[in-house]
Amino acid sequence: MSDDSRGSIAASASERGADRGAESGRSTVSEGSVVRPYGDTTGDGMVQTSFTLPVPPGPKAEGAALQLAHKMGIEPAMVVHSHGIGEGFTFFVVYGSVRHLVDLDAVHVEERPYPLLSPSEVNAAVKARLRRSLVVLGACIGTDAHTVGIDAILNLKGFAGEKGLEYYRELQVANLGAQVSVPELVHAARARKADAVLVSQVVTQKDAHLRNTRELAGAFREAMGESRPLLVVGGPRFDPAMAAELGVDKVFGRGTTPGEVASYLVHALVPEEATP
Amino acid sequence: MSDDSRGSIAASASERGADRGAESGRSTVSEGSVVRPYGDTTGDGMVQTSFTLPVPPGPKAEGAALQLAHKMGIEPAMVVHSHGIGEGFTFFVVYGSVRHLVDLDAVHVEERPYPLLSPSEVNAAVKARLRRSLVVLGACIGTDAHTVGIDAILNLKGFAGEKGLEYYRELQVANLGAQVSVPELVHAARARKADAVLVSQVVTQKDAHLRNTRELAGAFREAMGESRPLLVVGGPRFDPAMAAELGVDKVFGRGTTPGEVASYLVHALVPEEATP
Amino acid sequence: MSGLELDGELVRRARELATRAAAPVVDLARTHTTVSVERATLRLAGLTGTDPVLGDGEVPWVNRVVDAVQEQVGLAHGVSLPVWHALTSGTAPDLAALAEQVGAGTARFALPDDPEPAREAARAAVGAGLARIDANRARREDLVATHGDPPRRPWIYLIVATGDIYEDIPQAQAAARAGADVIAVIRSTGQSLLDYVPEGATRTGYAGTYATQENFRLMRAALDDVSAELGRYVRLTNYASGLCMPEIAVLAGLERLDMMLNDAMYGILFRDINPRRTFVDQRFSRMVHARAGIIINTGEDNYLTTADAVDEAHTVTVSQLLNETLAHEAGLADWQLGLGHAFEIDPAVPESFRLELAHALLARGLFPDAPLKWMPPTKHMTGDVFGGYLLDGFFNLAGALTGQGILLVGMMTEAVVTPWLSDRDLALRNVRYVLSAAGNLHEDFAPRPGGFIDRRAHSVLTDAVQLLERIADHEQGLIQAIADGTFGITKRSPDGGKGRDGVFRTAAGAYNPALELMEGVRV
Amino acid sequence: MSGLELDGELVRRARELATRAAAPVVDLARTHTTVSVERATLRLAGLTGTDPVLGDGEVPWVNRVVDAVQEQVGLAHGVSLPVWHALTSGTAPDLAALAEQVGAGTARFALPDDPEPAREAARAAVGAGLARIDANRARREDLVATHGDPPRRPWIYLIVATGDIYEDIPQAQAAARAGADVIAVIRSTGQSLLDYVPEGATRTGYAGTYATQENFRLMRAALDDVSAELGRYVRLTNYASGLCMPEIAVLAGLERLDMMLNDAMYGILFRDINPRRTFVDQRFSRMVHARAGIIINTGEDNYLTTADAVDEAHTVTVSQLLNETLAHEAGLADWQLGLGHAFEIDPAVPESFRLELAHALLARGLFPDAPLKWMPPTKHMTGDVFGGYLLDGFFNLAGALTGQGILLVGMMTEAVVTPWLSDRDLALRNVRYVLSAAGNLHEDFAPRPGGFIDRRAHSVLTDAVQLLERIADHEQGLIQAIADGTFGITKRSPDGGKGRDGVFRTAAGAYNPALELMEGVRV
Ligand code: B12
Ligand code: B12
Ligand SMILES: Cc1ncc(COP(=O)(O)O)c(C=O)c1O
Ligand SMILES: Cc1ncc(COP(=O)(O)O)c(C=O)c1O
Repeated sequence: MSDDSRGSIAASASERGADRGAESGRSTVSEGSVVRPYGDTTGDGMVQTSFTLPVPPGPKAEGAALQLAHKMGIEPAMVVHSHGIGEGFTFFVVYGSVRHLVDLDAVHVEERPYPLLSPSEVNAAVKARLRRSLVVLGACIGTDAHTVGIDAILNLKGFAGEKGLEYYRELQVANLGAQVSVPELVHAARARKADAVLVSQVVTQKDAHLRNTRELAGAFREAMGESRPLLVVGGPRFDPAMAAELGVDKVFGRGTTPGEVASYLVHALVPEEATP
Repeated sequence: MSDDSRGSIAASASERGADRGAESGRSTVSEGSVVRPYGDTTGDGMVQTSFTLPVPPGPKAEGAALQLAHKMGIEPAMVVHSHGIGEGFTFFVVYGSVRHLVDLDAVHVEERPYPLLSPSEVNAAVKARLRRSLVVLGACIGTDAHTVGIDAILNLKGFAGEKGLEYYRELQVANLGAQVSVPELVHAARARKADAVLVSQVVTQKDAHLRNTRELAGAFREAMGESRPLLVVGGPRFDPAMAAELGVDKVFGRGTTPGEVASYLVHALVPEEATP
Repeated sequence: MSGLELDGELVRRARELATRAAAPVVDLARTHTTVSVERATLRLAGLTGTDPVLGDGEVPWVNRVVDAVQEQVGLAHGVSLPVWHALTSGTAPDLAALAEQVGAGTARFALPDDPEPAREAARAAVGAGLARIDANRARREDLVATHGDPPRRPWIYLIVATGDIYEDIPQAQAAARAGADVIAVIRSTGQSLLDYVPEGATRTGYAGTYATQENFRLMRAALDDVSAELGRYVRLTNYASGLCMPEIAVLAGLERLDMMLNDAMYGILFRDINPRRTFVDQRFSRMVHARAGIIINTGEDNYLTTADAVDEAHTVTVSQLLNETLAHEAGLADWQLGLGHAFEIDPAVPESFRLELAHALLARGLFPDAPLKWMPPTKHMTGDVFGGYLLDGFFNLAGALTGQGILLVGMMTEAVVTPWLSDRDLALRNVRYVLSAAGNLHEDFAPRPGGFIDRRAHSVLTDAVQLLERIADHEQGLIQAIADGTFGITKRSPDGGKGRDGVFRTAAGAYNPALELMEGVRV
Repeated sequence: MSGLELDGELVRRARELATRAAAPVVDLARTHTTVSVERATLRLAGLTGTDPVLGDGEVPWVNRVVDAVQEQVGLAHGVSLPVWHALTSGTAPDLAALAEQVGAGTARFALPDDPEPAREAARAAVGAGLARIDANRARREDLVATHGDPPRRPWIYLIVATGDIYEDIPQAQAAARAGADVIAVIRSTGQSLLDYVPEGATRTGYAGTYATQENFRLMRAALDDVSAELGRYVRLTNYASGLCMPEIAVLAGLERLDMMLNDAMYGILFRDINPRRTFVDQRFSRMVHARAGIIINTGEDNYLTTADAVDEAHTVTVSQLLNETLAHEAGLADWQLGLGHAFEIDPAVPESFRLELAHALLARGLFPDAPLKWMPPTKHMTGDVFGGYLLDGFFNLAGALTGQGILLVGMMTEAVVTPWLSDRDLALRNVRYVLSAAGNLHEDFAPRPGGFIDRRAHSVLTDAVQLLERIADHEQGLIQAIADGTFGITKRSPDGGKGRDGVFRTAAGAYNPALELMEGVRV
């Protein structure tokens, strides 16, 4: 039941835009960069989907489910299961083949533009090239009380076998815990002369994490302008491609490891050349 | 684990056509005939989907999965799980909100254009208005050996608490069983002067059921032209709306009951007025 | 199921140690009051509504009055003497009017020289509130008698969490029709840190719906309707823990809620609320629950989301014993103790299912008369909803095999979203299948004495006793243990956390009519 | 698991009745031959390939030769005497050349006056084929010794069914890497009704891939590679049942398949193949499997797809006993008997899971040394893939609790499509979780003597014995029972069904070198 996937993705602007409509034809073999979903035969395009519609069960509901499936590009679509939930709702399971082609060339993976460093390499880099320890501040903002994520990054214990940032000799880490208000955080960052502020957001209902992150970015811009610390946010439901949109320097998604974060900090905050 | 849904649906021609692309805006409440999928709030448009792409796991694969999700109209889409299968394949679970609106008015439910009759009503109708018993022939054609479905319709035992057609006094039923070739079936229909031929198709891989049904229709047309018996096919993966396309008179889908079939036979074969 | 043979001596010792470890907490609670305890007292006396002029009109009158008293005379004697002194000395016809004066800034509070008249009046006013709570308890008993209890144990407990009471209601009713015996309305993420209770019907919560008296009323009424429809009394649950534990407990009693999440430590550990504040508040709130005939649910399950379920299994046992002794002290009976534990072992751990059975049987054996609250997997749920659905099925099976009392239904989307309507429905189908197909498997389930399960249960109990010894030996007992990060590997100092300035040591002559009436002795 | 105490007397009686009920079948098989038996004999002698001119070149030489012999001299004496008489009398240098003559229509067949030379030559030729089968068996034993067997029981058995051998291969390898111990390649829907075995690598099957010698070879080679990679010998399964049972058995032996679906009745009941044809064919094919050290899988599970799993449970037991006695008669050892049964009770039936346990334990108790084949739910799987995934999890648990030998992995899409790559992967994750988390739960599983499970098992066994009595009392025994629709509520008359004109009563002096060599006695 483990979730193997890692790393940061960016779907290209074009895909993020509106559906380009149906691709004509069916590529029976997935040559080179164009592929289709795989059921049991190359190119069959098979997918599974489930959803609930606010309509009572019956032929009309099934027709509505088929309509939605077709709009999603599933053609032909089979409603293989449906059952009513309470009055007025019907749950569906639909199988079928999607018309869409997946163009791998259009997928712009933000290749990590910095090397993965070991703790000792991180320490060495900071010591040699920054000539002082790096001040890192961590917190969960708003009413989010989920600290396990930020703790996994900061605490000695760490995550996925990697020690957390507190383990790094040259990093001066303070973990403010959960439910820290943005003003408190700005104040603390100023007081401690933080080089980087790490913020975790786990609750995403009604896009709380996006709103809170924008608020964070705004507050720091206002309070400190150019001299603001590096802003890093993370959480399981963030799309790492959204950093710019959100006004922060970097976004980490699910499965992030402390090493990735430390390496990024060095890349972003430690000059290439030793500071004279 | 039971599957409550029944009856026959037809998605209107327009939906069967290509995706009309993204509907603009998001109807926060589903007023009247336009609805959206329901997660936990009216209008949230939430759906779940899963599929496999023929690419090794990693950021690129996740980007590809997002691209497909967007093409399906899921926006924003979250890749909430992924894991590699063997080399070269990755399985994904994606959650998100679909842009599409479902227009219930565009769903044309083929309302059953005939009344549901009880066995005694069926018998009475046949006796009174046809003045002879109705000859029904059943079989599974091709290499399909799934007889449980046709048996459920024909055998005394029946299905879902309803007795099968053999129970109807005025119906003369012969069940030829499975793996009957189309020529054999045509020959038997001629020999027995069948009024209706009922055919079951359960195996659908590579659309075998559609191909076999077309072959069936073609053979009867050729052999008997206008005088061919009523052609009725059924099976769990048939879309009841496809009768015309397939060249048969009627298609029954999953969950069909014997009573529905008997009632249809009366409607289609027994004159409104008693034959003089 | 044939339970385990626990070492009776070890069990006796464990309880004795727990009582010693909790003593400093009881002592603290008996000698202090809090703003929330005092506000709760005014609520019992019938003061409702908010000050329309202040802020956006969200500040309740009870807050305004208590703050005013605190400013003018302090809270060392509680609010009751100054408030009812003002009323008996005729400055205002009634509480509402007095509150208006507070709003207008004209109210003046003082301690009476002769406390008797104020005491009497206060006792009468608060008594009316308690009478309503008693009536609700009786009403519940009637309804259970009419509609009946769930047909079997465990009771099926389901959560709704849309943030909008008007979405919650149909979802709760659908869940009840689909088989839920208990509905819990989760609160908006921030509420437990609010130092006041919001008012009215609300539609804007995050990942949960605000706990307000009106929301309580609306949901209870909706569930009374389905109860009648289904011929089965459907219970309603909400959350007490937080800065307003005592007040929410009162509102729950006034609106006939049936269960409340109420843990002596949750707010401290998971909400960083000041320990003293929580200890004082939890005692008052539990006395109200005891009176209201409400079943409490404790929160040990939460520890296993931050700590490892195998390594820290014994901390759950220790916490259950502490919650038990504190609950008894507050007057709760065993049948009211929904002690928490959870199916949170990493499914990749070999024998994980049998380890869960061992832990669940241990709790069952230690608390034979408590309706244990059995929590589903959450930490190790992932976006693989298929694997999650399977894991929830095995959680349900463990519940049936080990005779749990309240089964909190797990959701396949645990790692993804707050539950969808369909998640809840699928989850109930899961429970129904497991209970109907294998619900009686416990008849064939016989962990061998000295076998894997028996040995594991015994070693967890032994670890628990050793930990309790260390805690009891410290003169600050539990308070120190929390500072040391014993539970959920979270450290909380007695002087830290939110709401600490709302705690007051009570002076000689302090008076709280609610405590008096509930304890039957004068405090 | 602590098994059940079965009534030893009842068990003895059941076996004795089964042997009596099967006697008429054995008798029939010993006194008849079939076109497929004769073709299989020629295949053992090394005749391969197809006639390029006939049809699209799909007709194998073995069919051409057997048909020619039948035309010219009939098959009452088998093909071997006429064929090797032709060879020994020098009309053709070898079998292949003789086949060419048949193709050209120039071959002339006759029965020799002195059969000895022909017999000798035939014996030598067929002996070479059997030698290759023996070598394969030895090779398998070596490979198992090198790579090792699966680490535990049950063995995990997985199906591939794309229709295209080149899609099957990567899927089979992926499945093996993901934990499958046994790979079964399902056949194209129509194959079992073909009265010949297709040739070459094929890519065009429906809902399955054609069973051909070349497909066997390709897949076995691919699995040998993964076996080496994984350090675990991965077994390969295919299907014998059908009109070509004997030939496919021979090809399986020649290409070192490890298991074969081979049921004495499946073809009759579910493919409407003539009973006599099947009974003769199954005996020959099973003798070949016995020689090849192949484990057979019987098909009782199929009955429960047409008949109710509770009402007809005893027919499964009866069929298992009949398959056992017929298998023993053909020379198969207990370790080669993968007797079939299945988890097919409607999940809506109360106690369904415990009923399954009772049935599974009965089979386990009756056949302690057989590697029972445990089939997953299919009939009651629906499009609700979540519910299906859960049900498969409980099926896996039942397999572990009752010590099944071969666990056929269930697919959540059973009611939807032939398995997808991802279905298979998710299914294996399901199995891995259940076996790792609860695989040893059988230690704590102790159905009470006289309890629900024990009583159910006993009543099924009693019903089985009563049914066997009725069957054994009829002089046609099993043959009559099938005509009466005893199994899978499907009636099949001895004179009906496909391939009946391929059956021949053997005359005095009939000769089949394969039977002679395999039985060690002259037939
Ligand atoms: C543990 C947990 C809790 C614990 C939290 C204890 C604690 N001190 O953290 C408790 C029991 C207290 C809790 C309470 C609640 N929870 Co909670 N909880 C979870 C749970 C089970 C696991 C989360 C977790 O610990 N994951 C493990 C960590 C290691 O993973 P992670 O957070 O993703 O972090 C990794 C990456 O995201 C990244 N990362 C994360 N943050 C950061 C920050 C930086 C700077 C960087 C670089 C990287 C990074 O790195 C980490 C390591 O890889 C999830 C369900 C689930 N299985 O995900 C629900 C879940 C998160 N909770 C949820 C909810 C709603 C709540 C409540 C609000 C419910 C309620 N109303 O009562 C309450 C209140 C809490 C609050 N106000 O926030 C929802 C959120 C729904 C949503 N998407 O909006 C979830 C998803 C459950 C659900 N389906 O409802 N919860
Ligand atoms: C039972 C069964 C078998 C039995 C069949 C026994 C028999 N005599 O029928 C056995 C074990 C023999 C079998 C074998 C195979 N099966 Co099968 N089998 C099933 C199973 C489990 C149940 C089907 C069933 O009985 N449903 C119950 C009946 C009542 O429902 P129904 O058929 O839908 O019929 C209803 C309606 O559709 C309608 N209806 C159906 N026909 C008609 C006809 C008319 C005229 C009308 C009006 C209505 C009507 O009315 C019925 C009542 O409501 C399904 C999986 C599943 N759970 O669906 C697989 C399944 C159908 N089998 C499958 C396959 C591939 C096979 C094999 C080919 C596998 C193999 N290669 O070995 C073999 C070979 C059989 C063959 N050549 O066809 C696949 C088909 C995949 C696909 N969609 O193409 C399925 C879906 C399993 C799977 N996922 O792989 N199978
Ligand atoms: C005992 C207890 N109280 C309260 C809560 C919820 O608290 P909050 O509303 O602060 O999220 C929980 C959540 O799991 C709990 O276990
Ligand atoms: C014993 C046995 N033989 C053969 C088969 C498959 O036969 P066919 O290839 O005719 O579908 C099965 C299928 O379940 C079986 O159980």
